[in-house]
Parts: sequence; C-alpha cells; structure tokens
Amino acid sequence: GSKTTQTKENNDANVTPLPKDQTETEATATPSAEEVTILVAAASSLEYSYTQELIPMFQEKYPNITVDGTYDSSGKLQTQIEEGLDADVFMSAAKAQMTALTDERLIDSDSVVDLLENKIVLITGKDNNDSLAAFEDIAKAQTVAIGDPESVPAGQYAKEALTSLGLWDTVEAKASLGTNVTEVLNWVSAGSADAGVVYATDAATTQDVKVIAEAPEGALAQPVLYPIGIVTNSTKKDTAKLFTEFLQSDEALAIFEKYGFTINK
Amino acid sequence: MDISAILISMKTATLSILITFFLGILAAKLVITIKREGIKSILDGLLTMPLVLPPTVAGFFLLYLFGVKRPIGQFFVDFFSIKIAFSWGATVLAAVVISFPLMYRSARAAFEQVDENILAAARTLGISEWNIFWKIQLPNALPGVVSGGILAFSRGLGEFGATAMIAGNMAGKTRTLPLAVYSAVASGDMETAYTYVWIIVGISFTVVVLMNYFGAKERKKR
Amino acid sequence: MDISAILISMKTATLSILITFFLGILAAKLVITIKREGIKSILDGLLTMPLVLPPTVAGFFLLYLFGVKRPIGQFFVDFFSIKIAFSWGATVLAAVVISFPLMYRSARAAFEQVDENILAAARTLGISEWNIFWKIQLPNALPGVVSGGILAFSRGLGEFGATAMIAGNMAGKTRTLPLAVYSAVASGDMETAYTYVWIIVGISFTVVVLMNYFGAKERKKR
Amino acid sequence: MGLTVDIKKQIKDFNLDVFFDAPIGCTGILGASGCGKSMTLKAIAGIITPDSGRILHNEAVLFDHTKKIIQKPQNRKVGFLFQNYALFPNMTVEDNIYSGLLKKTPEHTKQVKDAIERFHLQGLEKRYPKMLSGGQQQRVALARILVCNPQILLLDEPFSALDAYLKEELQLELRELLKGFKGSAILVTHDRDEAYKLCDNLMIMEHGTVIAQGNTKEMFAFPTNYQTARLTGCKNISKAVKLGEHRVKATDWDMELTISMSVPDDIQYVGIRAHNFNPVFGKLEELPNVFEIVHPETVYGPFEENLIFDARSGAHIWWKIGRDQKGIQSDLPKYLSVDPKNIMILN
Amino acid sequence: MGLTVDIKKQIKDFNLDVFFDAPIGCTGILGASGCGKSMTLKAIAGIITPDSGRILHNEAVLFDHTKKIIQKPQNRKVGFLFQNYALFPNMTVEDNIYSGLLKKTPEHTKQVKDAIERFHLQGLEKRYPKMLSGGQQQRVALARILVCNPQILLLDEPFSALDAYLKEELQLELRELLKGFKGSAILVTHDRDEAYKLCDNLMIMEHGTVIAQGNTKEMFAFPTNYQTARLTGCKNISKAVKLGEHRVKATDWDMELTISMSVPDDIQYVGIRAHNFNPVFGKLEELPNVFEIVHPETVYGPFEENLIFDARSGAHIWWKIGRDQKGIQSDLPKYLSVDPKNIMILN
Ligand SMILES: Nc1ncnc2c1ncn2[C@@H]1O[C@H](COP(=O)(O)OP(=O)(O)OP(=O)(O)O)[C@@H](O)[C@H]1O
Ligand SMILES: Nc1ncnc2c1ncn2[C@@H]1O[C@H](COP(=O)(O)OP(=O)(O)OP(=O)(O)O)[C@@H](O)[C@H]1O
Ligand SMILES: [Mg+2]
Ligand SMILES: [Mg+2]
Repeated sequence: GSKTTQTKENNDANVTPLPKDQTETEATATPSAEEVTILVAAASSLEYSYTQELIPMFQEKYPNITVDGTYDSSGKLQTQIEEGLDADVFMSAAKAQMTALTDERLIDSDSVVDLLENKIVLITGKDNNDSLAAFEDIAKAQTVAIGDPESVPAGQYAKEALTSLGLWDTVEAKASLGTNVTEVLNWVSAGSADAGVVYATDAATTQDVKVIAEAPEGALAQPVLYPIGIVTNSTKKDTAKLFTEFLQSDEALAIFEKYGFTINK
Repeated sequence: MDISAILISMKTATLSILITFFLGILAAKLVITIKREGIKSILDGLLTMPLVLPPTVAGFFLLYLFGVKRPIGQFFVDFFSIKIAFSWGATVLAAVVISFPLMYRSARAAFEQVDENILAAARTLGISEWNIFWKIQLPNALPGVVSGGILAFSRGLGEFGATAMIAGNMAGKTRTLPLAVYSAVASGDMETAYTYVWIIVGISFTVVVLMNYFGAKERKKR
Repeated sequence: MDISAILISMKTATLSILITFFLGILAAKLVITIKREGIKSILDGLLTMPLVLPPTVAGFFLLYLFGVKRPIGQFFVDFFSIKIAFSWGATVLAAVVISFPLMYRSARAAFEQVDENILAAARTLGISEWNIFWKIQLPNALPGVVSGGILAFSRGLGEFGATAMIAGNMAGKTRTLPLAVYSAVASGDMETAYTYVWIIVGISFTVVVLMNYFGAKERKKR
Repeated sequence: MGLTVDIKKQIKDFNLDVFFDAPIGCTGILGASGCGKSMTLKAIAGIITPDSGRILHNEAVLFDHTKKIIQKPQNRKVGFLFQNYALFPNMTVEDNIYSGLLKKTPEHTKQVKDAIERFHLQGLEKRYPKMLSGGQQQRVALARILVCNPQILLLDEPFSALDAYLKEELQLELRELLKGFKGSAILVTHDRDEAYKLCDNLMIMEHGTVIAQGNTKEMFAFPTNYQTARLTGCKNISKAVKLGEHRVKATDWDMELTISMSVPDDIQYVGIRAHNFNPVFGKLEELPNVFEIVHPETVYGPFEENLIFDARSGAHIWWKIGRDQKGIQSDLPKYLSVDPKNIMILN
Repeated sequence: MGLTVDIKKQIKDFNLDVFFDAPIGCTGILGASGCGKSMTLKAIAGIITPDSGRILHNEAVLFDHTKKIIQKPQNRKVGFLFQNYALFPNMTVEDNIYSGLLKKTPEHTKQVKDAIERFHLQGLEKRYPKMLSGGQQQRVALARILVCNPQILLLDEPFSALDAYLKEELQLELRELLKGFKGSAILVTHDRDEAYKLCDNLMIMEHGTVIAQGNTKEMFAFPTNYQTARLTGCKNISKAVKLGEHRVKATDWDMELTISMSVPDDIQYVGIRAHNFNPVFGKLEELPNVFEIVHPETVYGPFEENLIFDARSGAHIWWKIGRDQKGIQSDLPKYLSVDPKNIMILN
C-alpha cells in the first residue's frame, strides 16, 4: 500500500513524461502499458461496493491502472475538492454537492452522470414491536433519528419528504439530527431512537435495523440521485473517463444493485 | 443562532468538569497509593484509554453500554426510570468520559511531584490520610491539578464525537455548541460557524485565563 | 484488514509525538519565562485553544490555512514544492495541532512545580539558562513531562476528526487507524472495526505502560 | 518504661542496626555525619519500616516484625522535628502550627497563640514558609510539633539554624518543657554543649550502630571508646599499645605514657583532653608524661586560646590554654605534662 | 578592592537596607534569625534584585540601579552555599559537583575527585541527594561550589549540619583555602567561635541593616552596641543611665556601677561578660561594682560551669566559673565584683 498516488498539477514543472503519454492514450483510446493511478472521492456509502468489488473488477480489466479511493461524507469531500484535493473522479450522494462543484467549475459539467438512485426508508430497531407500518407512522415514534438536513444529504431528503407529507414540524421537535449516517443507524439499532430515516443502502449495511417502508412515491420532488463527474483539474481525464464508463457498464450496475442501489434510468 | 446550545454547553461543561475534577483526582490518588509497580502501570494504561479512542468510537462503546437495550442502560431505566441515551445527562457522561484521562493524568503527575518529606511530616503530626490528601498533597500539587482542570474543561467544552453518538443532537436538549459549530461548518454556513466558534473559544478562553490567573495568585502567595 | 493503516498510524504517532514533545516543552518554557502575568495568561489561553475546538472544526481551519490555494499552503508549494493538505504530512500536522495543548500544559505545570531554589543555585554555578533548562528543570519535572507525553501520544494516535478533514481518508496514504475504524463502522463491518480498535488500544496501552515503567524507574533512583 | 528500640534496616549499602533503651527524659544522640541518626528517628516515627526487630514505647508496641505489628505514624504520638523542617508550603505559619491539632477550638487557638509567642514568631502568622528565614522555619517546625503534646519527642538538630542567643533561650524553653515531660525525648545534635545541657542520657552512633550509651555526665567524663571521646570533644587521641600495668605506648605520638588506671590488654587508644596539659616550669625529671612543645602555633577563639604543637612523631597536639594561664604566650613553657589520672583509655 | 554592597530592597513588610565593604579575605555576618543575612547574600549572587543601590566587586559592577546594570548570576562568579543546600535532585553526587564545570575534561575530573576526597564523600559518588544525610548534602554543596573556583564566596551557615569533629576539619580546610583566596568571602554563621576563627572582619546585622562592622578581634573585645555584645556572647546586658563621668546606673539590675572609660551622655546599655566576675572573699568596701549572689543556680556545660544568680532587681546574671575557680561551688562566695575596665559601654 506504499505506492505513491500523489500526482502533480498541470502547472507543476517537474512532471514526468505523463502529458506525452496522455496524448498517446488519447489517440489509441486504449491505455498504454504505462502505470496510471487515479483517485476517486466517493461518498462513504459507496466505500464497500467500491473497495470490495468494483475497483478489483476494474483493475483486473486494466492491470496498469490503480484506483485509489477516499471516502467521506459528500459535503466534506466537496470542501476538500474545493481546497485542492487531487481527486480525478467525484461521486456524491446528492446532487447539491455536485451542482455546487460544477458551478465553481471544479467538475466538468458535461461529464456528470446521475448514475444511481437511492431510496429513503423508515427504519426501526430489529426487535422493535411498535406498531409502525407505514412511512407516515414516523409521527407516532417518540424519538426520531434523521441526518442533519444542514449537512447530511439523507437528512435533506428526509426533511423534504416529511415536509411534503406535512409531518416535518411534528418530527423536528423530537428529532435527533445525526452528523452522519452511522450515528443515525446506531441510534436506531441501539434503541436510543425509536425510528429513523436513512438510505436504503445504509439500512442494508447492518442486521440491527429493519426497514419499515420506503418514502411514498412523490414525497420527493426529485429522486435521490448519485451523480458522478470528472474533476476539471484532473491530469488523467481519459483514465478517469474509462473508470466512469466502467461504472455505467451492466456488470458494474449489477454490483450496485447488489448493494441496495437502484439504477437511475 | 441558537442560544440554547450555548446554555446547554455551559451547563454540560460546568457539571462535567466538576465530576471529572473529583473523579480524576480520586483516581490519581488511588493509583499513586498502589505499591505494586505492575498493577499501577496497567491501571494507569486503562484509565488513559478513553483518550486514544477516536471520540466517535468511544461514543459508540458508550452507546453499547448505556443504550436502553443494554444491561447498564436497562438498569438505569428499570431502577431510576432514567433513559440515559438522548438525555442531557448523556452529554455530561460523554464529556466526563472523554476528558477524564486528562484530569487523571495531570493530577497524578502533580501528586507525584510533591515532596514526600512533607507527607511524612503530616503523618507524624497525626493528620489522617484523608486530610493529608486534601489539605496538603492536593494544594501542593496545585499547578498540575489546575492545569489538568483547564485541559479537562476545554476538552469537555469542545467534546463532539462521543456526545453526538450517545446524547444525540436534539435542538434545545442535547445540542451543544460543538454540534452547532459542526452543523454550521458542514453546511457551509461559515458565518454562523464563526459566531459559534467565537462563542466557544470565548468561553473557554475566559475560563482558562481566569483559572490561570487564580492559579498564579495562589502560587504567588507561597 | 489493512496493514497499511497500522503502519501509517505508527509512523504518524511517532513523528507527531516527537514534534509535539519538543514544541510543547519549548512553548511551556517560553510561557513560564514571561514575567507579565497578563500576557502569560493570554498566551496560555491561545496555546490551549486547539483543545476546545471540535477536531473536525479545527481540521476545517487547518484546511483553510494549508489548502493549496491558501497563503500558507501556497507558500509551501511555491518554496518547498510540498503540498501539505491530503498528504501523509497532513496526518502529522493534524496530530501535532490537536495533541499540542496536552503536552504544552502538562509540561508547563510540571516546570512550575520545580523548586526555584535549585534553579537559582544553578545560575550561581554559572550554568547557562539553556543547560539549566535541559539538565535541571526538565529532568526534575519528569513526572509531569512524561505524563504530558503519554497524553499527547495517545491523543495523537486516536486523532480522527482533523485528520479526516485535512489529510483525507485514502487507504495506504493517509488512512490512519482511527479513520479505518470509522470506515469500518460506517459500512457496518463491526468485526473489522473491533479488530482495529483492539490494535489501536493495544499499541497505546503498550506505549503508556512502557512509558510509565521507565518513568517510575527513573524516579525511583532519586 | 520509656522507649525501646531494637531494629535492623538495610538501604543499599548502608546497614542500620541499632539497639537502645531511651528512658523517660531526654536522650541525646551524637554521631558523625551520615551514621544513621536521622534514619533511626525516622524508624521510630514510622516513616521508614525496619526490616526486622521491634520498637516499644511504655506499654505500646509501635513496631514488631515477628508479630507483624506496624503502627501507623499517625498513631505513634510522636513529635518529629525534621532536619529540613518539612513545613507545609501551602499553609501559613499559623496554619502550620494548627495542622496537628485537627480542630480549631478556642483552647487550641490559645495554645497556638502561646506557641507563636514562645517561639518569637509574632508578626509572621500569615506568612508562608517560603517567606521565612531558615531560623524562622525551624522555629515554626518546633512550635508545630510541641502544640500537639506528643508522647515521644524526636528532635533532629532542633537549634542548628538559630543564632546563639535565640538558641540559648529556646534551649532553656526546651529544658523547662522536658522537666514536665512524661515521655521519652530523643535529641540529635552536633553541639556537645547542647547535649550536655539538655540530655540525661547520651548515645554515640557510628556506621549505623550504637557504640556507647550511658549517663551524659559520665560519658563526657569517662568516654570509653574512640568515637565517644572524639565526639565529646577530646582533641588528642592516639593509637596505643600496652607496655605494663600502668604504662602504654602512644604510637601516633611516639610517646610512652603513665596511666593511673590499670591498662587492659586490648587497649586501642589513649586520649588527652586539650585542657589537661599543665605547663612545666620546674624540674622535668619529677613529672610523668612530659611533652616537648615543638613548632607551636596559636589558634584563637573568642574566649580561649589553643596552642597546637607537634608531638615527637610530628602529629598535632592541642593544648587549650586556660584563662588562668593567660599571658603564658609571651613566656611559653618548653614542656607540658599530663597527670596520669587525666589520660583516658579508649577502645 | 573587594566587595562593596550598598542596596535597598523591600519585600512585604521586611526592609533590607545594607551598606558595607567586604575587603579581600573573609567577612563574617552575625545576626539574629530573620535579620536579612540570607537575603543579602542572595542579592549579591543576583538571585534577588535590589530595588536600588549598587554592588561592586573589584573593578566589576555586578549591579547598579541608576546605571541599569544587572549582571546575570552566571556572570558574577560567585560560589553560593545555600542554607538548604539546593542540590540537584536529578543528579548524582558526582554530577552535582561536576555541574558548575561545564565540561568533563580530565583536569576537571581530577578536581572533582579531589573534592570528593577532601569532603569525605568517597563511596557516595553515585548516590542521589535524596539518599544522603543532612551533613552529607551540605558537604556535597560545599564541594560543588568550591571546584568552580569562584571569585566571591557566599557561605550561608556552611557547617551547621556537621558533627563537631568534621566541622573542625572542614573549618581548617576552609581556612587554608581562604588563605590562598584572592577574592572576598562572606560567611554567615551562628557560631561565634567559627566567626572568630575564620573571619578577618565581622558585620553585625539587625532588622535588615548592618549595625556594626570591623575587625573581628576588636568587635569581640570591644563591642560597641547591644546586638554586637549579645551576638559575640555577652550574657549580661542592662539598660543604663549616665550618672557621672565614670558612673552609670544599670537600671535592669538596679545597680550603680563604676566604669573606667568616660561615659557618653547617650549611653544606652552596659554589658558584663560572664567570665569577668571575680569572687570576693576579702573586704567589700575596697571593691567597686559588687554584686550579691542571690538564689544561685548552677548550669553545667561539659567543660565549664555557669552560675546564674539574681540581681537586686530579680533579673538573671550569668557568671562563668573558670577552671581555676573549680571547687568554688562547695564554698560559694557571697559577692562578686567586676573590674571597672571590664564593663562595656553599649549603644
Ligand atoms: N535512600 C537511601 N539510599 C541509600 N542510602 C541512604 C538513603 N538514605 C540515607 N542513606 C544513607 O544512610 C546513612 C544514614 O543517613 P542519616 O540521614 O540517618 O544520617 P545522619 O546520621 O542523620 O547524618 P547527618 O548528621 O549528616 O544528618 C547515610 O550514610 C546516607 O548516605
Ligand atoms: N518572600 C518573602 N516575603 C516576605 N518576607 C520575606 C520573604 N522572604 C524572606 N522574608 C523575611 O525577610 C527576613 C530576612 O530573611 P533572611 O532569610 O535573609 O533571614 P536570615 O537573616 O538569613 O535568617 P536565618 O538566620 O534565620 O536564616 C525574614 O524576616 C523573613 O521573614
Ligand atoms: Mg541527619
Ligand atoms: Mg538565612
């Protein structure tokens, strides 16, 4: 794991023969045998599907390419890219961060693809026998866990859904706002909160919660989309493009589905 | 801006420093009284541990100990009808656990630096071990103890990871200043964030400077 | 399991404790040399501040200082061709900043507890202030200094919030043990999380016990 | 009755092995620096625990290794004056003196006030130890232990930091106090006058053991061994070999001497006190033990003069010139003689 | 040449205001406990900074308030023996002695070895201060300053923790050392014999000021004021009022006395040394200054006897019975007289 993944910026003087290789690869459209490493910044919820299946698959296909990842909440990644993180590909768990970055011209707007869709679901502890059956029953729970709408995408969607259902004011009064999804999941599984709202994919990571219901159709004006895009400053855009294209292939999408995502058509 | 966060933070920091202060001092006293070097080292290691765990992880363990479905949590619910998780008490619990090692270690080092001769003199004067501790060893270890208090207070005031995990983040109930800061920073609302940061830094700074001042005054006298 | 996280954490903790240790001691020395009580208190307050900010927030500030587009970050890129943010160096930076107040405060308190008489004696013997500090004041403040070292090391080893912010979470590069724990917990892989937690606790425990042991041995001699 | 101490303790390469009885009254300890005096007191007070043996006081067992009795220092009712005073730096003079009294009753307040006056500490009540001079600290430490009414008094050089005048005043104080004192007091001192004035009994320690013990006056008058003679102020001591029933050879001085007492076979030293030389003006032949004055050199004291001269071997011999012999300097005798009664046999 | 000190310093309610010259050689300071002796030494060493005044040594200015010169203690070349020794707890005996030498050259190593022997510290080289007895600590502190070859020696009660024998030995050592010493030495002591033996000059301090200064022998022989008389060992001092050219009234004793010297108008005290009384066996009328012995009480010392009796007023008077007067006890005179020459006029 000590392989160096740091790449220099375009304007960096002591760049290795990379730019020349780049033109070569562009020409052939098949990456040369030259070793290339790209860095993917992705939302935490994508980490396992990436590290356990997708990246190994991709690297098997292109043995000369190494894909490194940095995983954190989308908001944090957005800040980091703004502050010069040398990522080549960014995949966010919500449109807001991607839009912000494309507005700042840090992501090539024409490279952005809304790859995946996620559902927000109501969960309870696995042995919870309260009479929660539908998404609207969230109002019956004593305490509710949702992501902080200010900073956690899942929270933003939860707020939006609950507002459109006319439940937000009731829920907000008894809601604990998690700073990340892990907190929300743990609160629910440990019984601190009676119910919570998370992504379906998050709910799938643990056995300790059970999914009661998806948010009703139409509760969200826009579906929950996972956009992927290529960073403007990337020096290996073609490799990055190769990777994003791979993720859109059927075999990759199948993997995503396995991890609980829905493919956005 | 949310005034309640300031109040909650102040209440939490005050109560938790009181608890941490005495717990830390007692633990330090206990450990230095132990004669066997091995047991002493191991106990010291254990008491220092909450420091090495990322607060979120520490909070995670707390949640698993004090969660309503867990033995300890259940015990509290059954016998005292207190639900620790998501209560204000939990913010105090988190602050105490996280800041404890700072107080304990500082106090211990300070106690060990006190001249043994004066403790021996106190014993021959018939002063009980309890009084020797509170009236002689502790006051003479003041610089270290105050310093531990400052560290623990600041750490408690800034505690965030474990608090969020076990106490949740309910406005007006368990949302402390650091949670508010985080929320503001994470949503990019830097203006609010700065306000909160200034408040938290201001409180802590005032307390630190005051503690320093009184510590120095106390020391000057001698 | 990811061996690289262990190596990175060990490297980070080792380098950062070395830096923190000396920086903390020097800062403590500097502050106690200041005569004016007011300036002293204020400087002390400032040096203690990194402790009161939630680490994530501290990380934000660091990122705003050391990001490649920010003055300091740019300075490093221009003059040393070093990019601090998102490099291994950033993990060290985060650990140093976050653990610094612990070392500084402990050392300061320990120095203040050293008998002024022996320092005066050293001066009349013609020993330079520098030598007095290193050969007399520091060794006689050992319990407190070691304790500060223990605190700072543990805190540095467990540092997570600021590290994640300024160094990122890149496996094999900036992913320290606490980040690995976090990632494992976030993906619900509790088994891996526990493994990492045991490793981190194990390392810290061993170091703390060893430091205690040598500290006690050194003290026994006197 | 009194204090019985019979203990052994090894610390690194120092071996403490003392056995003595300190009856009611004051027992002095004289001994060279580092011979274990302070350590003995610490063992009695319970600050260090001996490896074996026992310590009894009146009926009470303070320490018994075989019976596994180790009384806490708190219960030993000792008043221990530490060699370095060991005042509490965080307490004022007043509070230091109060500290052993546990509660501030009006009676205690009065006791403390009395002690402050008795030890000339008025005006310093609110001071912290760091702001006191050495002698003031020592007086606070004395006051602190005396207000507690201890049953055993352990005083480690209690007047070493006091000026001569104050010392005498406080010595008188202590004498008064000891007269009414029902317990045992042990006084470590380097001042033989002090030991003589204050102590009924005297112990001599050397290398961690008690090598002589007895009535103070007798010990001064008839020291039985080298250390005792030395510590009670005998300036002239020489190795000695028996020659006859009343005759020895002082080898260090290369002199044959006549002694009144009968000489034991195992005689090791002889001693002559500096004031026991008599100037010889008459005929030499009639006198015993005649020393020739060679290379005389005078050492003045404020109220006495000493003449140091060389023995035949070259070793120094001290003659303390008495006041009645003043003026003798200008007309120095060539010889000195010593009465055979005044030559001490030492082991 | 020598050391000139002229400083003022106020700490809380204590005022130090000293002015004196200490020429090359050894100057003693005698003074009551708490009179500012240690503080004066600290000011010279640069450990405390006076509020005003100056300190000069030979050509060097160590401190000058008006010129704003404050030499660092490091540059003052003083060897300061602290009253509480101030050894470095983290260093062995050897390292403590080395500490002022900066580098470990073979020459220094030899110096340290010599010092260890000279101060009888063999075998303790590897010990830490905590493991030393009081006297051993004091010797280490002495050795530590002396190996540094200081130009000013400040000794604060250097022999207070040593047994009599060792004290004499080290006093001789110091005497030798001072003979070859080119700088100024100041010796604070409570032992008047020590002051007499070691110091060429003597200063008397009281309440933070120097109240008398001069040649040691003269100061002992003719003390000019109350404190000097007291500290040089005069036991009998009384307030006095002038009656005539050679006549005073000693009010404390309720006695009229005749004095050889002419009495100044502002006479405050008279003093009589305890050994200056002569027993009266003949006719009373012929003698001046006759005291009646009332309520006599004897205080024994090892080598002297004191008789304390009441003056007419009831105040105590000390008579030191000389060796030539031994046996007088059994046949106590009823009266004592004092030679008018031996009555000291004091201020
Ligand atoms: N912790 C220790 N380790 C080893 N030796 C020690 C320790 N403490 C004391 N000693 C030694 O024990 C001996 C006796 O010490 P103690 O303090 O009883 O002497 P002392 O008779 O009081 O002498 P002084 O008159 O100089 O005070 C000394 O030689 C000292 O060096
Ligand atoms: N920090 C302080 N604050 C107030 N007063 C002080 C302080 N330090 C010393 N003093 C006072 O100054 C006076 C002089 O102290 P110093 O130590 O010089 O006395 P000393 O002559 O050495 O006496 P001793 O013979 O007892 O050692 C004392 O009366 C003491 O109480
Ligand atoms: Mg001793
Ligand atoms: Mg003094």
